Amino acid sequence: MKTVAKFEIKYLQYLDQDGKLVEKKLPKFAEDTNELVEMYKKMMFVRVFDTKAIALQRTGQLGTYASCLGHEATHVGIGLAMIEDDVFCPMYREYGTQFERGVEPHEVLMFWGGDERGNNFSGPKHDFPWAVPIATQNHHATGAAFALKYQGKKAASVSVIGDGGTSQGDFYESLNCAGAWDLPSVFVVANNKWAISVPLEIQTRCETLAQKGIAGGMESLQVDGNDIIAMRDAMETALKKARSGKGPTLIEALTYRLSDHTTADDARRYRPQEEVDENWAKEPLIRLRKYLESKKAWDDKKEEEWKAACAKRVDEEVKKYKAAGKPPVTDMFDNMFANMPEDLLAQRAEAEEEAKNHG
Amino acid sequence: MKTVAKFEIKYLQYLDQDGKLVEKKLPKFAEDTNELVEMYKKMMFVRVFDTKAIALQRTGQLGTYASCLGHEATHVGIGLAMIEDDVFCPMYREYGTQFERGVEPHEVLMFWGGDERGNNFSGPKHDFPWAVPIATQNHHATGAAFALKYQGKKAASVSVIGDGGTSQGDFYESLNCAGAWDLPSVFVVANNKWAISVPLEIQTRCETLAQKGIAGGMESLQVDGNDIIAMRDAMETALKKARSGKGPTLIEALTYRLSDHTTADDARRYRPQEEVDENWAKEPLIRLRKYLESKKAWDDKKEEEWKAACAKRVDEEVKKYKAAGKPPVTDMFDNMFANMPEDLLAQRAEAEEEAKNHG
Amino acid sequence: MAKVTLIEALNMAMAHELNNDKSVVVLGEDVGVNGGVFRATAGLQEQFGKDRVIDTPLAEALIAGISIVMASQGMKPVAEIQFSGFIYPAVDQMINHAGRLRTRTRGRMHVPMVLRAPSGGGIHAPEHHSESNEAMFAHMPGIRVVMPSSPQRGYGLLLAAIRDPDPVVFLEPTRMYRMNKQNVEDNGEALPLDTAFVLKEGDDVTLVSWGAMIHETLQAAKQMEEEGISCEVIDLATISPVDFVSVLASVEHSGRLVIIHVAPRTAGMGAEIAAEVAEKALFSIEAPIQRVAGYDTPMPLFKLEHDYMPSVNRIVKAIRKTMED
Amino acid sequence: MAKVTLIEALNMAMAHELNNDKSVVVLGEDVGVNGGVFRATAGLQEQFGKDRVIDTPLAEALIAGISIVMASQGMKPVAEIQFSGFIYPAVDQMINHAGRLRTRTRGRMHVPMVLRAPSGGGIHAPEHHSESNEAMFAHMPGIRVVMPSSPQRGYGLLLAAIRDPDPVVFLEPTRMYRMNKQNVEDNGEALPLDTAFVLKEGDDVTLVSWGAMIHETLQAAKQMEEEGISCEVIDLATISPVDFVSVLASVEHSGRLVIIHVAPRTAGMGAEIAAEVAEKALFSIEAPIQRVAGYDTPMPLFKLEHDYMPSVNRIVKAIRKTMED
Ligand SMILES: Cc1ncc(C[n+]2csc(CCOP(=O)(O)OP(=O)(O)O)c2C)c(N)n1
Ligand SMILES: Cc1ncc(C[n+]2csc(CCOP(=O)(O)OP(=O)(O)O)c2C)c(N)n1
Ligand SMILES: [Mg+2]
Ligand SMILES: [Mg+2]
Repeated sequence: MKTVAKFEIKYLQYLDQDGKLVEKKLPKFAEDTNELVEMYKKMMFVRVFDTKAIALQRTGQLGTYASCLGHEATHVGIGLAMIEDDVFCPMYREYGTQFERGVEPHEVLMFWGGDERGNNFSGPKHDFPWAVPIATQNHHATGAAFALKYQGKKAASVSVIGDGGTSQGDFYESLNCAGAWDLPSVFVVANNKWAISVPLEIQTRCETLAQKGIAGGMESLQVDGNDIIAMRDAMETALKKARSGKGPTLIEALTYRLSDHTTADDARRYRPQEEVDENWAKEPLIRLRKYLESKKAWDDKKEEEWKAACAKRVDEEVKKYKAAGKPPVTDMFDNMFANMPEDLLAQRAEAEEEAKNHG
Repeated sequence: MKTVAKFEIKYLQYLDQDGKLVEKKLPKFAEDTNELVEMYKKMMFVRVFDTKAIALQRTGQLGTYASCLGHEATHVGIGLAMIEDDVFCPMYREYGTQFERGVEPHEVLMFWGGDERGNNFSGPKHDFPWAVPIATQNHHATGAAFALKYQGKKAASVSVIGDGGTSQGDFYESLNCAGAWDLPSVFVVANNKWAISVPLEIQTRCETLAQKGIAGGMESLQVDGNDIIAMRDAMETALKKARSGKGPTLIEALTYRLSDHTTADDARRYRPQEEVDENWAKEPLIRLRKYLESKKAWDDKKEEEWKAACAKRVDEEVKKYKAAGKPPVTDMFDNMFANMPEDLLAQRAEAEEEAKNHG
Repeated sequence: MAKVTLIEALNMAMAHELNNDKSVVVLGEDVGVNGGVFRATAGLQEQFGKDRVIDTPLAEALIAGISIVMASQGMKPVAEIQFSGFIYPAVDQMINHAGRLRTRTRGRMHVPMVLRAPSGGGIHAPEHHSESNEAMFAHMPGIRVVMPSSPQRGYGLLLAAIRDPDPVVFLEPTRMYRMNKQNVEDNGEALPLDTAFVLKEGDDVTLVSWGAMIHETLQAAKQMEEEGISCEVIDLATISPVDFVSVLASVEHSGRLVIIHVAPRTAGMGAEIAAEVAEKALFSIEAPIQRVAGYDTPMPLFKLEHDYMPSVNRIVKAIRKTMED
Repeated sequence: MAKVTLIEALNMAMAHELNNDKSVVVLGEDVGVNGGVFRATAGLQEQFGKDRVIDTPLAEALIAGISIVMASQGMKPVAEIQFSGFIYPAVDQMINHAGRLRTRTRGRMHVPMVLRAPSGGGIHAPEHHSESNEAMFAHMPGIRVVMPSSPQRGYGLLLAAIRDPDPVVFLEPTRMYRMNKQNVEDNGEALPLDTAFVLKEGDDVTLVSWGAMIHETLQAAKQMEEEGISCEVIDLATISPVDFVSVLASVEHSGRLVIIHVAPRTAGMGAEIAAEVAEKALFSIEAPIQRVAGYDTPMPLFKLEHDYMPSVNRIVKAIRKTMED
């Protein structure tokens, strides 16, 4: 039998879990230690925010919240590689990316606090809000890439989906279309090994999730998603390629969900603590800190100072979140249509009266 | 960058378009020339049936009909490899497979003649009727494979989908699940190069459709779907593997739609005649006939005699089809539920009265 | 001014907007060279190019999903679903995103898209080609649902749908695509998306219908006239929102209402209209509101499809029934 | 006999049938070790093994599609959709295959499957977790739609749904999962799938509701009693087919009808009930039929969800309105 097609999946890592470099040649940005310090600080901020959000939920001050603990390198790495004109199509835990996009922490809290106004955020007006129906955001990334290409913008769309999400048909349909149309889009699969209680081996028989891109006819690679240098580098390369009209890329970011799925979940029910412990050794911050310390660019004092600064900023954001209060009941109606139909006007009046008398 | 996964797609062909063997070692069944004669005759029967069906539609005696012209080797090859207990999940043009399964030609005509009774066919009671919503049949094949495994049957499910159908998410979801659960199923992609007016290059950037199976984590190969020896051999191998619990396989059958998409379509609108002519040179019957003639196992006389026999059988089937007449109007209701609800009973009565007075 | 069929009028409307507005694109399965399986987009790709008249991969969820986003990014996609029974994979994107994006983002984003799809039976089509799913979309907040029943209304309503800043599901009665011709001037004049059409005035009973059933409804009205029963015939046209102002005015005048649609009776749009009228005009109703609808079964294959679809006779029977009381 | 919540009663019913019938399997996202995100399947995998309580890949179209076929091949799948807003990818398989396979094959195949899904709001859940889509499924021929509103009815109706030879969409009001406990005997006794439940008899007005709104409906009825207005409260329970025998009997007695549901008003099931009653019992109706329903907007995020859901006060207002006339 003759062979008619061959494929291979490559793996990118610069910084191993002990903070040692595994590649001699670093990407330009990583040769600048100050830049790496900035990147470390961004990840730290995300973690401080995340810890606070969980605390708010535990004390009844926030609704169900999806933690991003362990995903900081993947999310911040994506954000650092994107430009303003790019279109971001998140799932629901990519705060690290969104902060880079200009979304403010209190807006994230508003969303999880049950207030749509959080979706009208300070990030780019063309960025998508959180997409809870899994894999629907991949179609959005494909559509956005089409629009960017149609409008002649030198920009690309970026979507993030989880390992579980790769089982959805929408995920594949969008890859296939982006491939067929050679669209400027980067599809990130944040493989954190779990979909709520379902481990990767129940989702798929594939040895990598990167290989799913082969079915979309696009270049696909696997990246250490806990290595922010590798993540940012892979994203920058893929985005440059996309913006210059050379088509889409699939990037599987290998990371781990160190938290429960959401605050409504209790992972102890289904996940061995040993596995979690092992993955704490691989998490994104510690390895970069070790590297920076080896370069004398970071120490305990800086760590404490920066943590304090993050806490302060987060507290201010929490104040803003609380100050937002409850949206007016008419908010339910006022953005349904540009031209509100008669019967909806009547319903709006009823709701308003109800709220006045019994709200 | 280190490589973490490698894949390749192989191609299977025994008999080239000139009827020459390209592999020295033939599968067992193909060493028996009489068996090959039988296979040739089956393909011829399908073609005679198909020609007649189109004639019926053209003369207002049949509704829209989807021709299988050019697919005879793929369809008959699948049918020959299947056993009674296997479950067949067709799309809408696999008559060659269905005849092997015991479906009678007049039942095919009834379906395209606007009569559901054609779905209550003489084939295995567990075989699926035609699935018009594209790619839904792949879920059916996956579900059937699960049931077979659950019930401990040594059998497998087989589905067929077209090149266009591979763009549907359902196609991928079912592959991924069958892979993850290691189900006894063979997924055939009948790549006839066109999806109505849409050529393969608009559906996907992939150089093969077989590689879509890589995203499902399953063994995948490409077969000359106009070579019935290759097609039957590939199916027999994949089915043996499936029935013995070794998991699913994806088989891309390379063929060509020599007809219009359906009788409602006019391919001249979008397809160059040269392309069609080139593909007539590759069609499945002529190459096998040449081979058989080279073996002195077939000649013009046999050809004429068998064609006449086929025409006779088809005419009898057409009689049965016409004799079936119109189903009773109550047929609309009588198989909606095992226990018919009150209001449906009332509707049934109304329909019956309407038909009596104004039908 | 040309005499054209409904399908030609729809083609005219799309061509008009493709000309007017660079942000308009047409996409779907076989809409390009082939001009659509019903020929609605015939010639458009030739005229406007492959960038603006786009053959998509075979995936309805994709078609809806990318259209929503193209719309949110400043384009005006007019997407075609090839046949009525294949619109269901698009339901998720329509209800969870198309109808929600504006309110979810408090107006930051909106979705000026049109999802065109054939609707209804009566053309001897294969299975799944004759569905009527307007009620499913009418129950989705944030989405307009429109169904034309003549070349002129087809032209004006499709223009309006394309120009509307919000998502519109535009359902086209296949049986009417070529049923009859009308003079349609390509003047770019849109029709309102919240107004029903009184096709015939009358005093004794109000007949409300839409899509292809307008044909049987008008025939029934004519037959009744001959018996001296005067019917007012309303083409609802905008299924959501419903123009209850017109419907109620008519019923308050006639005192009787018969609703005719081909979709299954249970939880169909006929129920919404009957319920609203029964609430708002109970004391002007002189006889039970009748619904003449498809049975609660799938549209059968075509040997029985005419037994399934409401016949002139069933409509006449319903009208007589309302006149008895 | 144990006092149990609705969620526990549903778990009991599934365990009962898994015990009774080897062809029953439970499948869905996180139904295994995790026991379901709402704990409906807690402990079932431990008890019955991974072959019979199956975690699926994350794909709702797949879950529906494979369940249909498992059912057609002699099994009885009980599939779970994790949250109400994620059922839409399953719509295609449900309407095009689950509801059609028996009639399409003239009885050669049938589909004894249950598609369980949470329904409705009120639990401060994230976006898309609080949808009410019963009307969408009630409009699909060949599919039964059931919604329990108490532990006892949950147990009996789920048993019936699993045993029924046809597809059942079983919608579970999340707000009631743990609202209150009832004695439920695990006696394997199923309830009928075509009979509504009169929860409270009364003479002046009939209140028809289902799912979680039964809670507010009963409260409103109680408040009315204190004002001397006697309400009959009916839990519809089987949304499709509707038990119109019970509903009509009650309305003919009371002369007044208020329908309460949380799904959007337009083209909701309230319309079907009002329309049918207005047709069959027009002359026994003394006041316009009132529908108290969710507004025609998406269920908002939770800061406004209680403003969205029909309140006791809105129900009371509607009852008073019917009493005025
Ligand atoms: C279409 C759909 N089905 C089900 C859910 C419920 N759900 C929310 S998160 C989740 C698991 C997602 O896992 P994965 O894709 O790996 O992303 P992760 O949460 O691990 O980042 C599920 C099933 C959903 N949000 N959308
Ligand atoms: C879900 C769905 N969408 C659209 C259609 C309409 N349709 C029927 S056949 C066809 C093209 C199918 O092409 P392919 O999958 O290559 O199969 P082929 O007909 O070439 O054998 C389309 C779009 C359908 N039947 N189902
Ligand atoms: Mg995950
Ligand atoms: Mg094809």
